[in-house]
Parts: sequence; C-alpha cells; structure tokens
Amino acid sequence: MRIICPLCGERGAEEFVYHGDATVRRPHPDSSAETWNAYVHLRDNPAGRHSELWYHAAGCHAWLVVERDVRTHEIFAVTLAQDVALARRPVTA
Amino acid sequence: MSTASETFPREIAAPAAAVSTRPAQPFRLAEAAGVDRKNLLDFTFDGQRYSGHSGDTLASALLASGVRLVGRSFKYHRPRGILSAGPEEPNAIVELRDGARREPNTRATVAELFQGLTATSQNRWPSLRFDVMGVNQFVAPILAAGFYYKTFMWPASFWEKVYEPLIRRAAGLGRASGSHDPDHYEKTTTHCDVLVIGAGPAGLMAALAAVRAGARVVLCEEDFLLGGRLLSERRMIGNRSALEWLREAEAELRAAPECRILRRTSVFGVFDGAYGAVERVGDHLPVPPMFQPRQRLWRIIAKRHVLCAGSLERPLVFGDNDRPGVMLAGAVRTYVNRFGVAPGRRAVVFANNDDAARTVADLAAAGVAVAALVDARAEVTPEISRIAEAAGAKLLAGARITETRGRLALRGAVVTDAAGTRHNFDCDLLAMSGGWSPTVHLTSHHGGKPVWSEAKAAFLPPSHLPPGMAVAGAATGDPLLADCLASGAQAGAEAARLAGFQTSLPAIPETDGESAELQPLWRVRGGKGKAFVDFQNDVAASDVALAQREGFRAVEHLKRYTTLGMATDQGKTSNVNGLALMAEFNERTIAQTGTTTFRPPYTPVSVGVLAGRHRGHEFRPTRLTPTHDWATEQGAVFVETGPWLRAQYFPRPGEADWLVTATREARAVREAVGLCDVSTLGKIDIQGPDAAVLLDRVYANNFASLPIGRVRYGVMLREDGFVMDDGTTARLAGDRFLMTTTTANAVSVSRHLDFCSQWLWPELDVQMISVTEQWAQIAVAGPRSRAVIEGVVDAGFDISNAAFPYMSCAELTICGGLKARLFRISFSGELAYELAVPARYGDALMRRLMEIGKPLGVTPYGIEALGVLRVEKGHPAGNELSGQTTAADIGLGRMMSKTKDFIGKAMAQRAGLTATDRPVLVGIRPWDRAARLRAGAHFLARNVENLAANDEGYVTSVAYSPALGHWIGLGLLQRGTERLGEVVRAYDPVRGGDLEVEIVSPVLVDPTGDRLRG
Amino acid sequence: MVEIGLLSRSPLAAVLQPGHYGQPGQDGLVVQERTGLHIVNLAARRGQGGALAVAVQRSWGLELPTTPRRAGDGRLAFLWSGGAQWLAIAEGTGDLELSLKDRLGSLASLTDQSDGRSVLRLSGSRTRETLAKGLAIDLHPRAFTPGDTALTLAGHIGVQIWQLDDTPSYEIAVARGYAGSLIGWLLPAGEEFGITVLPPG
Amino acid sequence: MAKTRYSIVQVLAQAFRGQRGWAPVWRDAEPKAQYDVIIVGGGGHGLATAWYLASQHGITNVAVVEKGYLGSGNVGRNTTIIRSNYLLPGNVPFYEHSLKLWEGLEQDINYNAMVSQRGVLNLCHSDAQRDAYARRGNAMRLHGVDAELLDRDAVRRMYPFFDYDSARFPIVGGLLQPRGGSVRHDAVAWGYARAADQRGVDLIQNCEVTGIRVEGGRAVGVETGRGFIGAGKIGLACAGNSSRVAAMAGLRLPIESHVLQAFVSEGLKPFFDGVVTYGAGHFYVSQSDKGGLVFGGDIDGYNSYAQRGNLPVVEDVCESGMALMPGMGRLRVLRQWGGIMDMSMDGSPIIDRTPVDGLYLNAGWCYGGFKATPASGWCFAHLIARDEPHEVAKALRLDRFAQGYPIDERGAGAQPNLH
Ligand SMILES: Cc1cc2nc3c(=O)[nH]c(=O)nc-3n(C[C@H](O)[C@H](O)[C@H](O)COP(=O)(O)OP(=O)(O)OC[C@H]3O[C@@H](n4cnc5c(N)ncnc54)[C@H](O)[C@@H]3O)c2cc1C
Ligand SMILES: NC(=O)c1ccc[n+]([C@@H]2O[C@H](COP(=O)([O-])OP(=O)(O)OC[C@H]3O[C@@H](n4cnc5c(N)ncnc54)[C@H](O)[C@@H]3O)[C@@H](O)[C@H]2O)c1
Ligand SMILES: Cc1cc2nc3c(=O)[nH]c(=O)nc-3n(C[C@H](O)[C@H](O)[C@H](O)COP(=O)(O)O)c2cc1C
Ligand SMILES: [Zn+2]
Repeated sequence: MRIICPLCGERGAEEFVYHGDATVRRPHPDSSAETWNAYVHLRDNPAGRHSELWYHAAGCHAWLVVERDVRTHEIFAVTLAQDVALARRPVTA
Repeated sequence: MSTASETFPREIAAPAAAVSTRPAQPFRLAEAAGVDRKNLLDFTFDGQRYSGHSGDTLASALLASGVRLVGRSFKYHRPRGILSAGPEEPNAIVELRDGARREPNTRATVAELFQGLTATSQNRWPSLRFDVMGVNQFVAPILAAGFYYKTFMWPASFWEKVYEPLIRRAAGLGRASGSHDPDHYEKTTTHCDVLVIGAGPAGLMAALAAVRAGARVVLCEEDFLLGGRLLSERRMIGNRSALEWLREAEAELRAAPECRILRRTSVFGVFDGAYGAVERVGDHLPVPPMFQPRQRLWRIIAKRHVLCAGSLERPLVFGDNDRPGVMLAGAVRTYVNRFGVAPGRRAVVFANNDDAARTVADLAAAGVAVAALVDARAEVTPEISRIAEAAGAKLLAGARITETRGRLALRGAVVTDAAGTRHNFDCDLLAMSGGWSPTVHLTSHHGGKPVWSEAKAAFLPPSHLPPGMAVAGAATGDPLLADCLASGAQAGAEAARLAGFQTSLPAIPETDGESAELQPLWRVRGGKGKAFVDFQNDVAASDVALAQREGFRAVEHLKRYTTLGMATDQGKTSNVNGLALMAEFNERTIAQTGTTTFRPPYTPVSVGVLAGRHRGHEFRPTRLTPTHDWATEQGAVFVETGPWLRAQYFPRPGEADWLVTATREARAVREAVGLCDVSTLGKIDIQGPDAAVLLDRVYANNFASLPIGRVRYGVMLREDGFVMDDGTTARLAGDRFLMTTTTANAVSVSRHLDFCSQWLWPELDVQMISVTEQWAQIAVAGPRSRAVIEGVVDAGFDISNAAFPYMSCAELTICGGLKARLFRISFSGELAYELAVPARYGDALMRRLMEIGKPLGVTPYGIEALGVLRVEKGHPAGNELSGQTTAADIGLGRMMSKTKDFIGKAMAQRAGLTATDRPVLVGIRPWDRAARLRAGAHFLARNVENLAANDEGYVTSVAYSPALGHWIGLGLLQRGTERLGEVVRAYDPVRGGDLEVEIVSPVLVDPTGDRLRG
Repeated sequence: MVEIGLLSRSPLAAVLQPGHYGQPGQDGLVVQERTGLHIVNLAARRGQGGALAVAVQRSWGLELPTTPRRAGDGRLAFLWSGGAQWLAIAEGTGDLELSLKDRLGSLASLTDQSDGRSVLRLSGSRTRETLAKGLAIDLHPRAFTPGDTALTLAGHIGVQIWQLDDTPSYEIAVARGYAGSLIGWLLPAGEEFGITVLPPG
Repeated sequence: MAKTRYSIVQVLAQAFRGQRGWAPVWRDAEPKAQYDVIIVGGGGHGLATAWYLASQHGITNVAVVEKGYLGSGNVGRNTTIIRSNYLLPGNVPFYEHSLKLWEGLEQDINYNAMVSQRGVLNLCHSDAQRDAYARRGNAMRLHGVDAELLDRDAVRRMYPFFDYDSARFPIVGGLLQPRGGSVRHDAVAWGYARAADQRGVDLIQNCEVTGIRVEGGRAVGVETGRGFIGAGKIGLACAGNSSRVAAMAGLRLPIESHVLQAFVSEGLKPFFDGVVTYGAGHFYVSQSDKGGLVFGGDIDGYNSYAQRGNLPVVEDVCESGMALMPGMGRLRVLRQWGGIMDMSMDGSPIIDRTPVDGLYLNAGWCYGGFKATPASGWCFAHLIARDEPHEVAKALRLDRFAQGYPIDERGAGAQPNLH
C-alpha cells in the first residue's frame, strides 16, 4: 500500500504505524463511563470507506488521517492529523 | 540502463555441429534457435552422466539425450515424463543440486543447464524405474479423492501412531536439504513509469512503444531469453523471420537509456502499489558469481503496468494421458524449434484446434515422423489437411485418442474415429492441445474474477483489473501474432500516455497468416484408464465426478476435496479442464461454475529471496551503545534487549557463571562504586511553552509543579487505564524537560507523545525530539560515586549533597569544558548519578571514570547487576510493567492525580481495575534462605490443592541479593499488601519447583532511602 | 570545538576501515564518514514558522525549505526534517547551537543532534543501484535531484538522505547506534560494484 | 438425509463399485420460513454450533446460513494449529475444553479431520521471555493442562536444523505443549456440516444475511439474498464479518477487521514434526500431512476486508522464517493468501448474549479461533439453548470491556492490531 504523506510524499505502508479509527473523539474527562468505553473500545469497523490514523514513523513523525477503502485498499485522501484536529476544534486561547 | 543480470549476454545461437566424446544426444536436431551448439555442458540425472548445450533447460537436455521417464506422481507414483516446456510443468520436477544447495521440486523445464548440474528424481523408492510405491496405482480404486476423511478412525489411537506417519511418509515430494542455505539473497526496489510483464511479441511491442515515448520502463521476462512464443515458432514478422525481428527489438530496448530489462525475472505477485518479482541471478550457474546473490527480490513500483504474460496450453483429458511421451503440442514445437530437440521419433498429434497443425508441420520439418493428426473436430480446414498430407500424417477428423500404451514410456495410441473404428498407432510421442488459457493470474491478485468467454473457450482478464494494469497479447484471449503485436503496441503507448508522456503508436509489422479456431473438448468419453486432469496431484476425471456426487460442487470445494490445482504448478494446466468437467457434471455452464482464486506467487518463490539479507545476525539491525567497543574490550557478555545489545555482565577470570559475576558487580555498587552504560533508556527533549501542560496530561502524576533543576519519577497510563511506561523527567528550564522512558518503550512513548500533541491537543505549543542517541549516559552508583563524579566535573560546580541533592539535575561542563548533564537519580537505591555527555565522548568518559574510580574500587556492571539492585529496592520494571498491571497494582496508585485529567484516568476507574482482589506488588524471600527463586512461579496458599482456583498471583522478578545473602523477588499477589509476613508457596511445576516464600515489603534494601539521599 | 580532555570516538571506528572492497578494479561506490559536523534540530514554535523563515533569511540569506529540501551548502545548510522542523548542519568550529539561539531566539526549540546522527557521504557511478537495495524511495534523477532530502528506511533502519550533486553524491544520516548496522548493509550491497572507503573527513 | 456411516469397510466396498455409491455429504437445503435457531455463518464455529445444538440439546430445527460456500471463511484458510497453552484464567479452561473435544472429534462426528497432536513449541529468546513462558506453563499446569519448559539443548534435539549459532536472537528454550498440534482445517467444516445435516440441520449456502429484523427489542429473523427467514433465536458466528452483521441489529462491537496472511510451501518429504512459533519475530510453522510447510506471521496491521495481504508482511514472515530455519532459503512459497480476522480489543473472543433479545454473539476470535472451534460451538450452543453462559466461557462476556476485565494475554491494551 502506498500512502502519500502530505509532508514526505509517497511511501510504502511499511514506513507507517497504524492506529485505527480516526472518527472516535476523546471524550471530555467528565463524560460517562459509557462514553469512555465507546471511545476506547467500540468501533464502526465498516466494510468500505474508513477514516483512520497512521503515523509516519520512519519519516516525518506526523500523524495522518487516511481515507481508505478497506475492501480495496484504495486511498482517497491523506491529511495531517494536526490539521484535521485543529479544524474540528477551534484553538482555545 | 544495464543491470548486473545482463552481464552474461546470450546471443541467439547459430546452429553448429557438435563434436565431442561426451554422451551422445541422440535426439538433438541440427537446427536450434536458442541453444549454443558450440558450448557443451555435462550434467547428471539420477547419477547418470549426460550432456547438453548452453541455452538448454534440464528438460530439453534430457529429451535430447533420450530420457523420457523423469518423475513419479504424487499419489499413485505413476511414471511421468515431461509435459511442457515452461513454468506450468506438473511432472518433471526434480531435486536440483545437492548438499546444502539441494532445491527440491525444481521444474526441469525452467532449470537452465549449467556445467556440472546434478539432478535427482524424487518421490520414488528405491529408484525411478522401480518405485515400490508404484503399487498405489493398483489400489487406486481405494485411494480416490478424500478417502482419508472416511477411514483411519479406528482405533482412535492408531491415527497418530500408525496411519498418519504412513500417510506422511507417502506424501510430500522432494526432500529439504536440512542444512543452512549457503547462498545469499538481496532485495531491491525500482520505480518506473511503465512495467511490462512478459517479453513475448506483445511485451516487446509494449516496451518499445513506452520507451520510444520516453517513459522509464522495466521489462520483466521469466525466461532467460526474450521472445516468448517467438522462440518456439517458425514465424514471419515484417518480411523477415520473427527471430530477426526479435533481435532488433531487443537491441533497441537494450540501447534505450531508460529501459531496464530483467531476464530470469518472474513477476510473482500484484500487491497494493507494488509488484513483486524475483530475479534468478545465479541459478543458471554452478554457484552464484562472486559478490552476487543467488536471487534478487525486486519490488517494482510503477505508474502503469502492462501484462503480456501470454497463454498456457491445456492438455486433453483422455485415458492414460499421463504416460511419458505425452506432451503439450506447443511444448513439442518449443523443443523442436528453440532447443533443437526431437521429443520423439514417431509422433501422433491430438488436438481440438487449428494451432496444433503447426506441430505437425514443425515435426515434419525437423524430420520426425508424424503418424497421425487426430483432430477432435468433425471438420477441419483445407489448410490443415494440406499440412497433414505434406507431413505424411494420417488425418483423423472427429476422432479421439481412447487408449495409450507403454509403461515407462509411451509406445502407442489407439484412436477411435467418428465411426467408432479403432486405429492403432505406434508412437513414442503424443502431442496434445486442448486450446490455450490466457495467463490471467496476475490480473486477479486483487480479487477480480476472470470472466469466461464461451466464444474463446477461455477465462479472460476480469473487468476489475488491479489499478494501473492493462493486458495485452495472448493474455487477453486474442492470440494471433498480429493481434499480439498490435495490442502490445497499443497498451504500451497508452500506458506511457497515462504516465504522462506524449506518445504515438509504433507501426505494427505484418505477420504471416494463422488461425486459432478451436472447438472445446473437455474430456474423451469411453476411454480406458485414468484420465488425468491434475497430473501432479493425480486428480482424474473420475475424482471430479466423485466430488460432484458427494456434494463438493462449488469449484472451491472441488479444489479442496480433490486437491485439484493445489500442486506446485497451481493448476496451470489443470484448472480449466477440472472446472469444465465439474460444470458438465453439474449440468451448468462454465461461466456459472467459475474459477478458483488466483493467489501469489505466480510461480513458486524461494523463501530465501523473500528474506533477502535479513537472516542470521542480519535478521534485524543491531543498535550499539556508545561504550560498546569499550565493553567488548572488557570481555563483557552482551544481551539482546530489543534492538540494543547491552552489556549483561563483565566476567572476570575464574568466575564460574553469570551469577557469581553479577553478584560481585552488585556488591561493588552497594559497597564502593559501579559504572553502567544506561544510554539505551529513551530520552526525549520536550520544549515549548506548553511542555508542562503536555506532561501533566500524559503522566498520571503532576509535572507542572516540578522546579527547574529537579527530577521527578513519573508513571504514564494507556488510555485504557493500565500502566504504559515509567521513568524520570528532569526540568532543565521553564519550557524544557528531558523525559526518560524505559528502553523497551522508547519508541512507543515518543509516538504516543506525538499522538497527544498532534491529534488530541493540537493547540499545544510543544516540540519534541528523541535525544536517545545524542547522549551517552553512564550511571555512577554507590557510596563512593560522588568521589568519582568529583573527578570529572569542572571546577565551580558544587556537587555536595546540600547543593546537589537527590533528584537534582544540572547542565554543566566536565573534563575541561565538555558540556554534560548530571542527574542525581538512582535505580540502585545507592547514592548515584547519571552523567550524560555527547555520545562521541561516551567511550572516553567511561575510560576516564574507570581510571578515576580505580582507587575507589570502581567496577563496571551490566544489566544483570542492575536488575539485582532494582529488585532489592523494589522498583518495578519490564516484568511488572507487563501491560496487564495498574498503577495501584505496582504500588504507584497514590501517584494518580485526583485534580487533573490525564490519559487513562477515566478508564482506570473501571470496576475491574479497582477491584480489591487484584494482585499487587509484594516482595518475597524464600523460607529456606538457601533456596533459589524463579520468576514465573505462581503463588498458592500453603495448604491448598494445586488448582487454578487457588492461583493468587505469580513471581515477576527474582535476584540473588548480595546485600541480604539470599534470593529475593518481586511478585504480584492478591491482597498482597495485607499479607506481609505470610508464607505462601511459589509453585513452579514446569521447572520442578515448589518453594515456600515469605511475603515481605517490595523494598528490601534501605527502605528509608537514607543511602540514596546521603 | 573546545579543547577537552576526552577523545571522541566514532561508532564506525571498529567497522569502517579505509580501503577497497568487493569487485576488484571497480569503484561503483565511494564511502566516507563525515566528521566535524554540527547538527542542531530546530523545531518552530507554534505559529512561528513564518517568523523563523524570515529570521533565517535575514541571518544567513537562506530560504528555510518548507518541502523536503536542503538550503545552503557544506558550511551551513538547513535540511528539512519534518513538519516545521529542520536540521541545521554546519562544518567547522564554533557553537552552532549558540549562534542559532542568538539569532532565532525563541522562535524555535533547538536541540543538539551532532552526536545523535552519524553521517556518511556516498558517491560513485553505482550509488543509486546500491542504495536501491535498501531504500525504497525513487532516487532516479527525474525524481530526486540535488537539494532533495528524504526521511525513510534503509532496510529496517531509519535514515535521512540528501543529494549533494549530480555525480551523484549523497549524504545519509543514521541514528548513531545503528551506524554499524547501516555499514553492515551498505558494504555487501555495494560489493558487486566495487567500493572505496575513504578516511573520515 | 445421507446416512452412510464412514468406515474402512465402506471405503473398500465403494472401491469395488467404482466409488459410485457415495451420497452427497449434505443436502442442498432450501430455506424454510421459520427456524428455532438460525446460525449466521457456515464456518467452523457456526457448523459446530449447529451440531452441538442438535446433538447436545436436541434442537434440530436449525439453519446455518452461509453467504459463500461452507467453509469459505477462516476455517478454510487458517494454519490449523490447535493448542490450549494460554496464560489467563479467562482463556485456559475454554481452550482446554476445546482440546479435549478435538481429542474425541472423529468418533463424535464420524469424520476423520486428522487431529494430530504433534506438539506445539513456543520458542523464547531471552531470560525474561523464558520466565514469561514459565508463568504461562505454570498457569496451564494449574488448570490441569500439559506444559513443559525446554532448554536450548532440548529444543536442539527436536529441531537440529534451527539457527543456534549465528542467530541475532539466540534460542534460549521453549514452552512445549505436547498435546497441541494441528487438524485438517477443511475437514472440520465438512465433518461438522455432514454431522449436523444428518441430524436435520439445514445448511443454506450462497445466502448472505443482509439484515436482522428486530421487533420490539427482539430479533425475529434475518433478511437474506433468498428472502426473509424467521427465527426464534439468532446466533452470529461470522468471524471476520462480525461487525458488519452486528451492525444490522444496531450494535457496535469492540472489534476491528484485519487481514492475516498464511503461506504454504511446495510439498516436501516429512522433516518437520511439530508446530513451532518463533519468539523473536513473527513466524510459526508446521508441516501438513500433504508435505507443505504451512506458515504465517503477524497480521498486516490495518483494517481490511480485502482477504489478501501485502508484500511487506510476506517479507517479514520470510525473514523470520530464515532467521529461525536458514535451510528454508531453498524451499519455495507455493501460495499465499489472507483471511479476515475479527480482532478484538483485548485479543480474546466473545461468546455472549447481546442487548438485543434473541440475538447471540460469537466473535472476536482473532487469529486463534480455529483451535476453539469445538468449544466455541459447544459453548455457543449451550448459551443459545439455555440462555446462560457455559462454565468455561463465562469470562468471554461482552461487558468485560466496559467493566474493566479484559482478557489481554499480551498486555497490549485496547489496540487490536497489537494483539
Ligand atoms: C491465515 C489465518 C491463519 C489462522 N491460523 C489459526 C491457527 O493456526 N489456529 C487457530 O486456532 N486459529 C487460526 N486462525 C483463526 C481461525 O481461522 C478463526 O478464528 C476461525 O476460523 C473463526 O471461526 P469460523 O471458523 O467460524 O470462521 P469462518 O470460517 O470465517 O466463518 C464465518 C462465516 O460467516 C460467513 N458470513 C459472514 N458474513 C455473513 C453474512 N452476512 N451472511 C452469511 N454468512 C456470513 C462467512 O462467509 C464465513 O463462512 C487463523 C486465521 C487466518 C485467517
Ligand atoms: N495460435 C494460437 O492458438 C496461439 C495461442 C497462444 C499463443 N500464441 C502465440 O503466442 C504468442 C503470444 O504472444 P504474447 O507476447 O502475448 O505471449 P508470449 O507467450 O509470447 O510471451 C509471454 C511471455 O511472458 C512471460 N511471462 C509470463 N508470465 C510472466 C511473469 N509473471 N513474469 C515474467 N514473465 C512472464 C513468459 O515467460 C513469456 O516469455 C504469439 O506469438 C501468438 O501467436 C498462439
Ligand atoms: C493448512 C492449509 C494448507 C494448504 N495447502 C495448500 C497446498 O498444498 N496447495 C495449495 O495450492 N494451496 C494450499 N492451501 C491454500 C488454499 O489453496 C487457499 O489458498 C486457502 O485455503 C485460501 O483460500 P482462497 O485462496 O481460495 O481464498 C492451503 C491452505 C491451508 C489453510
Ligand atoms: Zn511523512
């Protein structure tokens, strides 16, 4: 599998470390036990398009959000995780 | 671009008369396109000497020498000869070479001949001609597909003791050498615009088109010659012989700067984004050339791929179609035209298509008598009649071969014609053709299913090809040479265009006319004898029928039940025939029946080449500490800790074992001073205004409050609430920390920090980088450590206890200006320091400290002693941080902050993690002080049965404590903290041990910590 | 460098001896260990990337690369080494970290890595083919040119490589502890082309 | 219903009749409108469940609904290793129960699945690893399971051709379970299928479940490619597809689907007797009765439903193979394939009721569910029949994640690809 790191360019997946579903969000500390359990354990695990976290371990050390079809391994988009994270939560002063 | 593999150019040889005293080659013809008759080679088969020429395969040389019988089949041990002339060969598989280089199951049809080659037949005993297991042929009625599932069940104990060993001995093919492979392998990666697979007419045209467009092209050809079927046929391209055209095409490609031609290179798999190919660099030589590997793995990363893999001929299914001398018609032409070998003296040709008439013509041209052309079709073209007539062959249209004769070699065949009349022919060669199957294997490695074409009677490439792939040539199902040239050119040009180049279609040369008309014939009915479908695995038409009868009707069931297509050839010649028969028995179409899944590798690939150089010591890289060379000089014994090699202990002459040494070293630390390289601990430089914030979120305890110049022990959890890692973190400045991690977790902690700072809390202004390798860090531990440190710190730095107390850190200079970092931390529980210098000075610093410490009794110690010291102090380490323990389990519960959020906090509250019956950290000592403890023993109360229900925990770490004079240990014990003083058993049946141990505090030496603060 | 009482030692001292290796009479690969390099990692503080680039431009007249490139020359170069992260590499004496600190102030976090990395210079007509046996990236001149850099793997070892010129010559940096293993891969890989190992310099 | 009993007498008798008298091993059943129990998934676990429902609980109005052909999932693509050498109390009794069932399987189902107890040896390469194996071996002994800790010399006597002298990670010893071994994988599916069919279970192939009908909080049937089929109870045994099927009932599972590859070499004369796992890399190997070395390694490491793996893992497995057994260099990989694993968050399986009444879950088998087949079927049948967990499967419950009782053999945490 070839992943196009937004910083380094296209590389083989062997340079990366996989972390799983990128759609789960770390809950607020006071969230219910159920919410925490869902965050840590439960996954949609869809057979199709999957948004997931990869780490460019042998490259730039960036965490990436990769949009991939898990049936075909086709990759649609790769984004810096930091950018995704910043976009979804405004910086608090 | 030329590669190493091309340093042995082989011209297409002009025929030359052979003059030699070597064994004769009675079947060698005068003309051969592909062998060098001037160059004679000796080889042996089953110990018998033979000769051949360079350019021969083992198969062609054996045929030239008149050898027919080359192997025995898998199950019935039927005598078998050479069926094909390529990678699809099911019968002629041999053990090539001997000794440690023995290669079982080597197809004689692709093994290139070299001087001194030795080959041995396999799966026979005592000899190929007289094989005892040949009796299986006569009990064949019992040994039908799947018979073993129905029997061997009584008595139950007999299966493993009697039946299975018998089955195993009878099964299997060649023998593994049992020795370590003496050759080496390597891997390489190449990138290109267009990868062309196969260098037949289609592949050559594709490569030419792409190269002319300026694309970077890689052309892979499995064979040692380029040309594909052109080498096997007598054809014309553009008014000259196809071989001349081939020579020109090859010359143009060779001269092209951006074309890499890889011969002897099989593309074996289509993976996501990369093709795998194996180049047989040295397999055609007695031993690989100096500095060259035996084989090389190519990972080919190409923008576009053109598959021009050609097609494979199908056998016909008729009674006793497996006798040595029955051969594929196309292979017969290959032997005649390319190798200059007559595979027989008198032939019968049996076919269902127009193509086979070529075999008649070529045999005749080579002087081989053709007794008959048996065409299964009721009507044949005038052209075919003309060819048969010219060859003097009797043409039998609408006829079938219903019987063959001969045991170790074919002697004759019986033809039954349309009227039912039997014609008996003497012959030693039977050339058969059931049509051609496009070589679509690689097209379906991504899961696409090949599509059956009724018109072409073949499976064609799936509509969903692997991304970037195009197919050309006979692999598309359009096998006519003119079409192959055209589709190759078209696909090559298109591939280059899609890769971003301007292209124009090359001119397509004219060819001589031909026809590929065919009428399927899936089996000959009413014949005698077993009609084989899968030759190697002895699957006959009757087995397919049996599978159908028993309900194994899906193709995949058929395959698994009968083993059809599961042999070393992976059904290259058998799959289509097999499933066509299943379709017939099921009364369904072939399209409805479908085909089994094609999987890599296309042809078998050695494990060695897939490993490359990564074996033995080179299996994984070795990470060395800055003092490694010094430790080597000291005679250190090293131990693998992850990628690192660390000094385990430093034996002195006369010390009986590691325990004596480690004990001495540990004692020296307690009594004087010791030195240990601790550079392997992960060190992470954390900077930025939010550095403290990040630390507070990743550590369970507080770090924002840590003063500059101080160090704090921290514990971090995983988000699921279990302990992830521990270590000390020093505050070097308001916005700068130096975190240390365990050696084992250095990489994963770094990654975790990046995760936190980039993904969880991207707004934090914090920068991190590993400095593990930048600093050599030496622990100086023991009551006299201060004196040693004093010897190196530069004047002006006060290391008195008052000025530099326990848990201090400082940046300073030593040895006359060398920048260094000093930490007063202690894993040993003694007064101790860790001194860090830029790694290049680590070696010299160690020597200097040794020198300074000499009068103080300084002793280098390894990680064994380190372990002793930490167990004495009850510090948790790897064995306690098993990923299954909570902070509370290992006595660190109080470190979990109640006032802030941190990773793992929420999940650590779960019932299971806070349950009161969780095993917790305790110390242990043997009741009998002389006894030795062992880690891994389980705790059981004294008077209970040895049952899991009574299991209360286990011993995590042990050490012989020089300070206490007996073994001690740490363990996890249910309600352990309440049980100090209790005696329990450390039960260790796997090592024959059952000891009584006393539960004590984990901290057994200096529990008040006076020594460490002194 | 300060005059100090300790001798430095290369991690390659025991494994890389000058001389000729492999195929006699051929020099497909020339290897030299680089010594005397100052390497400082520079990571932009949050939101300071622009200001940092300006400061670098003003101080040294170099454009801080925002893609995997190297700006500068042998005396001082800024080598992209990740998002908002660079290695400043300088030859000679003088305290690089200090001079960076002076000019860049708190725009970046600075970390000395001079000892964290071993650097080799590789050149010779078969360098690309040798490297291809370990590096999976495309070093073809159409894909990788002088000034380009990449962080990647050589076999199982993490490396950073950058191209110096069209000869082609490259420098390749590896974590110090793995330097020996890198040589353990490189020399066998280059043997078939002939290798000259030069004295460190 | 085919009632032929298999025996040597039958085989000989058939030999004389040209093998013409054999009946189909199972009927090609048409789905009925309603069953007492529907098992979704005709893999090893689903078929075993059907057999034990019928044979142990007398429940025979059962259908096994399979989207492909019987055995097309992981039961047909695994490396056939059976063992019960587990560490944790939640696992050991369950897998030991399974091993015991394997030991009587042929007689139970009258099908020779070639259970072959040739010994499973896990190699260790450091003192710490050896002690961890001691811990495990001792735990096994406490459960009454066989376990032996071997030193290097003992390993060398068993496998002289391993690399003892130039290894990057030397062999220190190993943990041997003599009763571990291998079983002919396909035969397990076929044997259970035949046995269940003979008791009247309907085996419905090429029938994909596309929906689960839930009415008033209760599962009442499945939508399939061949229409709706009603059921009193529904048991999911879909291995790699558990999440997809559970989602049809609105459930999210602590599971990710990953691909695991396996490999077989060309056939060889017997030389490798047991099953061995390498402890310093990802590699394990045994030799099949047919002669091929069957081997594998780690999962590819990312979510996948593609049922095929990639080259880096192929290389990784072969590197480890060569590191262990340098003679493998000249043996050839014949075929390489993949299966979809339902990797759970703690690496251990789940056999439990679900929040939906009448819907039962059997999932999370990771790379180790083949050995579990008999016990999984046994316990799942027990659960479905009696609505209470079987004694040996009590710990395999679904709420253990929320409650903090993971069964995490490796201590890897809630990260499926690390198990
Ligand atoms: C390469 C590999 C090697 C392995 N090696 C071992 C080993 O050595 N030892 C070991 O113990 N375990 C091993 N395993 C694991 C083991 O194979 C599995 O855990 C086990 O087979 C899973 O149970 P099963 O047999 O019921 O699964 P499967 O055979 O996968 O059965 C599940 C069935 O459900 C069907 N299904 C899915 N969705 C639907 C639907 N919507 N409708 C209808 N049907 C559906 C599937 O088609 C499939 O047939 C290995 C697995 C793999 C892939
Ligand atoms: N008339 C007929 O019925 C008929 C049928 C089939 C083929 N043919 C003839 O065969 C020729 C077909 O031309 P073509 O170029 O399509 O095929 P080809 O068979 O001439 O060449 C294919 C080449 O691909 C190579 N190859 C296959 N798989 C490979 C792999 N995985 N890796 C590396 N190399 C691989 C083969 O070794 C072969 O050299 C034409 O001359 C055609 O006329 C005729
Ligand atoms: C234990 C085992 C042994 C196997 N042995 C062989 C073999 O000898 N020859 C073969 O072609 N395939 C063999 N296979 C692989 C199957 O052909 C097939 O690839 C695998 O079961 C996966 O199915 P699929 O490839 O149809 O998806 C074996 C599979 C298993 C699980
Ligand atoms: Zn990157």
